[in-house]
Amino acid sequence: MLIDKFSPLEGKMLSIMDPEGNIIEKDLMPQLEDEKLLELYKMMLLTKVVDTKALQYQRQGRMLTYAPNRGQEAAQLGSIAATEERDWLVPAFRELGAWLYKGVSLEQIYLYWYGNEEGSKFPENINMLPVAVPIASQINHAAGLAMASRYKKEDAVTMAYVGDGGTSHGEFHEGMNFAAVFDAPLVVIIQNNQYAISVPRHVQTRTKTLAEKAVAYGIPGIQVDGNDIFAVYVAAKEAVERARRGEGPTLIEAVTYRLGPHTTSDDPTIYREDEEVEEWAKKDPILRFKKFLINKELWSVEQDEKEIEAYEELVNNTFKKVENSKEVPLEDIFAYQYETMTPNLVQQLEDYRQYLEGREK
Amino acid sequence: MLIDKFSPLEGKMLSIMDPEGNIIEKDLMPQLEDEKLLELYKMMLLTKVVDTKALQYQRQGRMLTYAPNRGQEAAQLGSIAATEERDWLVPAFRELGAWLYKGVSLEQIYLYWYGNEEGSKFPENINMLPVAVPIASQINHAAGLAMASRYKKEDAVTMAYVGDGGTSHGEFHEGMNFAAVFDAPLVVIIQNNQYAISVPRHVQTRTKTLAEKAVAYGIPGIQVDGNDIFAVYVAAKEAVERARRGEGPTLIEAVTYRLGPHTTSDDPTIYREDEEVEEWAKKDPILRFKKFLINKELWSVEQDEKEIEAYEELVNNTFKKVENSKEVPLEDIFAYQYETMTPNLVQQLEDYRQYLEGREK
Amino acid sequence: MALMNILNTINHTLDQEMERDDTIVVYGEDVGHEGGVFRATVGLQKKYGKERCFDSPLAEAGIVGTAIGMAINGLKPIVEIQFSGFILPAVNQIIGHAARMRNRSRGKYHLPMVIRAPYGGGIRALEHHSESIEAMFAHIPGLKVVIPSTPYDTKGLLLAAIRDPDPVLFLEPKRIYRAFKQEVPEEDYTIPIGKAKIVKEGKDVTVVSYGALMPQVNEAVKELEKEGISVEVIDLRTISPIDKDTIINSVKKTGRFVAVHEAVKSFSVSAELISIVNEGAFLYLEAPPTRITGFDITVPLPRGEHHHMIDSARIVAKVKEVVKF
Amino acid sequence: MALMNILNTINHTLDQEMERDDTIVVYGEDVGHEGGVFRATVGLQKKYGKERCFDSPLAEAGIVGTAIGMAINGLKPIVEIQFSGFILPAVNQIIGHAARMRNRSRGKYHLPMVIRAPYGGGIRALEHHSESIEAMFAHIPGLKVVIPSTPYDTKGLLLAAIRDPDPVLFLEPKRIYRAFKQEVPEEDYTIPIGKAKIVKEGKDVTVVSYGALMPQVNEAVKELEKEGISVEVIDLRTISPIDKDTIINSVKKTGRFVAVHEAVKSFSVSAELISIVNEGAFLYLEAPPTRITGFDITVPLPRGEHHHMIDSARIVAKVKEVVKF
Ligand SMILES: Cc1ncc(C[n+]2csc(CCOP(=O)(O)OP(=O)(O)O)c2C)c(N)n1
Ligand SMILES: Cc1ncc(C[n+]2csc(CCOP(=O)(O)OP(=O)(O)O)c2C)c(N)n1
Ligand SMILES: [Mg+2]
Ligand SMILES: [Mg+2]
Repeated sequence: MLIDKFSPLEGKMLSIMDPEGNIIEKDLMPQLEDEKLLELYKMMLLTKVVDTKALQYQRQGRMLTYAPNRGQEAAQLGSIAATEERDWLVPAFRELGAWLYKGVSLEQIYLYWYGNEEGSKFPENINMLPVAVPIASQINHAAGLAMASRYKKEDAVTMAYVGDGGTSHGEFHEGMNFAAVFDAPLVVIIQNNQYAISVPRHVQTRTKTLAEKAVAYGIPGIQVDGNDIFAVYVAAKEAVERARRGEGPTLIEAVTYRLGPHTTSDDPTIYREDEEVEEWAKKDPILRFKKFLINKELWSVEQDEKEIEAYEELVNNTFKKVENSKEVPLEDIFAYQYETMTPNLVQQLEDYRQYLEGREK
Repeated sequence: MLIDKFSPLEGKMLSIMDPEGNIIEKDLMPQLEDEKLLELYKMMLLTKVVDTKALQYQRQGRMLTYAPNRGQEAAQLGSIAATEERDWLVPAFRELGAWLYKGVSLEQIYLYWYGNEEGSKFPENINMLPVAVPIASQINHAAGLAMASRYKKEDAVTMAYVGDGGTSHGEFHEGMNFAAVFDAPLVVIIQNNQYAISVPRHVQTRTKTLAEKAVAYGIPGIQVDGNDIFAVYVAAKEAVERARRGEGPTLIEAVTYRLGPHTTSDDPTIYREDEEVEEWAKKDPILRFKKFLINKELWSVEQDEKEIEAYEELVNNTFKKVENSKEVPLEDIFAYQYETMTPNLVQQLEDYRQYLEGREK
Repeated sequence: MALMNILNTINHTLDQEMERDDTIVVYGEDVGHEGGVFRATVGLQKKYGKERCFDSPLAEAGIVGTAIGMAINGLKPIVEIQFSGFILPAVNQIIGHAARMRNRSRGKYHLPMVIRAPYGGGIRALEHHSESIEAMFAHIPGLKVVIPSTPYDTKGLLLAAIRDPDPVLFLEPKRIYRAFKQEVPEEDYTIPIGKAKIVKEGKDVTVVSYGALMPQVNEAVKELEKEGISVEVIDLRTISPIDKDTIINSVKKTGRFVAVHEAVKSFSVSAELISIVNEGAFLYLEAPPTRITGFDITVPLPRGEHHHMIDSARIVAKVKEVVKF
Repeated sequence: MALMNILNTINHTLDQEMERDDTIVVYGEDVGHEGGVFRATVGLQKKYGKERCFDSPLAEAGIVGTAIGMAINGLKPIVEIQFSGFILPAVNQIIGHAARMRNRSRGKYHLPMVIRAPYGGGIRALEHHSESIEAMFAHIPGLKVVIPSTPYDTKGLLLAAIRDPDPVLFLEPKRIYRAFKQEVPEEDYTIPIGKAKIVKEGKDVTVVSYGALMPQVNEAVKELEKEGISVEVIDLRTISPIDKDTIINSVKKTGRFVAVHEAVKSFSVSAELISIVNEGAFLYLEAPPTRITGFDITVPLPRGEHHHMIDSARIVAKVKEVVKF
């Protein structure tokens, strides 16, 4: 097992591809078909375009609060690519890449950030939970989903995401422990992007790595270069297979960096230096993957430009649709509190409708 | 440091005295004066008498719910003996031995279990929190106490207790992490008595030890034979000194056993075998210490009997006082909600008094 | 039919429904091997195996949070919180998630789950073992809060709760767990959530209560009737969604209203009841709608708790006052 | 005197009081270096050092729980919960401990601590950023719940909260953090906790509200006065302990009562207000005491939230209805 070779307690981190796109651990390089490589790369590109555009729209006053994920594309796509369609995805709130991979439509994603609950009503066949805003609370849901898969003797695995900040929360602890005790088929990806809003990683906890927190649950934990899609993929794949075999959960820390602000309401210049951002920009997960593909002659600068252009058009068109979408109808804010509206709700809706009618006159 | 020699990750546990009272790790034996040894031993005896009697009273219908601690005397006294008067004691709810050592009067202790809040109004000079019934929540209080000591540049250390069950709780995680991040002078003693009510230790968590959970906070963790007062003392002493030097918290797992029921409402025969209890009875921490003292000719069987008799009388007399104590006055259930009673409370009390007067007529 | 107390009935009902529906799993602290500290789940692990009835680690957010995940993934978890005082660490999951998952996902996910918790005082217990915090949860949209007061109702309401597609907080009146027995039918029946029960019709005054205080209310009413006061007694049974119609109709008839509960007075269930009465029957009121409740204090430890508990004499006195107004 | 908005005032008040009293420490998520996501604590770390104003790990029970320990050990912690929606993980500490430590220890320990949290909707935010859950905490004995609505009151109430020997939950109306400025005196003054303010005297109807809705209420009242309706406006300022006398005296004068709040309707602060009016002024009532509140729903995301928010027109309409009754 990888974890035997890359113990976080010994200060080891798994990386396979360097920032220049060179493969430095040939033995560990996953056997992915060219098609798959291109699919993943394109999805990273799309993620980047969707993300960059969302920020632009927001700056133009056309979008509400949005949580960018620029810089974390490999951590997300490398991990989710290790799962199958039947597996469950439990996001925190910044997993754009994983959502797209899972098949959520761009329109829904934008609709969500545009402030409409319909954005979280995923199609029946997509096994994915909506965004969990209360940090780390989703880890308990993920443990429960995985426990249920085990109970039903289904071989679906649950893959859940949490941030570096989230690991300090009691809900992280309880969910990890439940999953471990019940051998739940769960893989938890910590996207260690170095900050929880403005709070740097070292204020969050005194440990050297976040992966070593796995020790507290008696499960494997591994730290990987989160900007290296191959490292992330290989660790995730091994963890998914372990889980599918019924051997319980794994904790993976993907070391990465949020190149943008925490959300559109955040000003990161308050709490980090430009040099730091520049250093991390050099480790850009997309650039690195592109270099690799170009080296391998699977891709070219021209293709890249064309692809980006196409995505930009797609994204612009989709956002326009979202922008022109209707507001949430009055009925809908009442309709989903329970399966059937309570008499109370029926009356409140009716009274309010009457009031509105009276007002119109 | 002890922790370097006895790493829980390597499956090592610190013990100094075997069940026969022989010193098996001579180098580690603490240099305690005879007087101190006898003080500790006598306090263990007293603890045992107080405990056994409380159970008897309860069986006689004279006492309310009580949480016995028979079997855990060394874990409690060995650890608290490593602290000074200025240090803070943060109990869970089963730390009778530590409370007595800290100077809480027997009368107050019985009063508490007799259902009277006055039992938790410790004298001004006793730095000890009341029982925290919500499991593990006290670890956050302990972290805060210790952070405040550090802020005030006082060298007081906080010693807090939690059970094996408590380590699964989110509040344990958050408190440990806060203490570690802020280098708080805190020592946390896990009394691993093998059960959380009926739930055995291995259902609680998948780790081999509880001490290794320290890894998740980047602090030292050590497992000690909790029925060996010397092992507990030595580990606690080192931890207290570390904390006092400003080097942050330590986690100590004292492996012990609750020989009695969880509380007086509990029937342990439902969930554990007699043989198991008998095995552990052989490791009795008091017996072991007694053998050691007798070997050392510091104590004798006769003295033991006499001492117990004296304690029994003391305990009986004290309990009678508690039994004859008045019920909580009506005013008192209103008086301590806030510094000053709110108008609402004043009115509620007044209305009720009037009602009672009317009823008497 | 068998004579059962409330506790037996819970056990019987869980058993019957687990047999019928193998998507049900039952868990919580001490729930499995021991069968719960009150023995509500006794025998279930033996009968249905460790997969379906099991002990969990000591972590309430974990218990409720995993139940949410299970409910999404096709199961019907019934979890126990050992005492309602220990529900507090799970509030982020209950209020922050369980109550919201349907709305958040616009109906894609809903949570057929039940959180059982014994509530209330009067059992001479340690701190945090005697709380009545139903109002906190009744205030939250997306939750249902049910409190039975008899064995018969317990079965019907618990079955309804388990089969409800939305999360139900099922608060059990532990003080009367074993207080009395009733014939409980063997067969399957549900009592609709959201419907109060008129325990006894009357015309002078409406008294509304629920849960562990119903015996005191009934006793008081006997006394009052002896003195010629005709009391309409309503057992709420469901705190949320609350059954306004039954209450309003009753007050329209009697013109007088008394709410009785053990929970502290301010910002409580009785406040909502009084508001409902005002909103629906103001012109019928012949006296101020009023309430008998716990004081606005932390439930005292046993040596002071009796001051705080409500007995039938207090109810009698207050109702007389209201009738004489 | 300086012109300040509510947010500036909080910062100014914390600063002034930290200067005066070095037992005060201020912390929470992003509170230190950044000065809080709303910048309420900006500059404090620079001025008072990392020891007194600092970032904490992301853990609300940890934040409140350590504050309890600090308060026992001689400090006066002022902690920030980033949004009131994230107070839920700390409820075990707030309700289970902070509210009880004085009573539990019969006065040996008391907790001079403040929990600040921005509350309420209308800022077009993500889920869990718009809640009004003051009723939950007002129901709990041992806690005080304060909500200011103006810069002037913010300073006086915050100073009172910090100096209060018991724990105070200080809910900040974030929607109007920067809505308007007021002259705020430089010098030290407190406004007593537990006293409502009569914002404007009137004789036809009493309108009680608090926090972020006060501007809407005031706007509505201007409209109503134009139409010849004389409104007595009360700003509660403290939700608990609630100022019954001011409310009752007002209703005795006006005979009519309307409560206005953003929080959901059922089991809310308005329910308690209506009960207080019934208990204290029943015979003076000329119309049913009533309320304008949020619907009994989870606060919608921005594209539906406007349906849920209360504007002055709704207040005008309801008050007219009550006056005409
Ligand atoms: C329980 C809770 N507390 C506070 C917040 C406010 N908040 C939103 S994101 C965030 C930081 C999260 O940091 P991290 O877990 O590292 O994830 P990242 O944002 O870096 O992806 C905070 C404090 C929240 N959403 N939930
Ligand atoms: C938060 C919380 N949940 C549940 C309980 C009920 N309860 C009381 S003691 C106990 C078991 C505690 O086990 P452990 O931590 O091992 O301590 P021990 O009783 O063995 O000393 C439980 C579940 C509680 N007091 N607090
Ligand atoms: Mg982060
Ligand atoms: Mg234990």
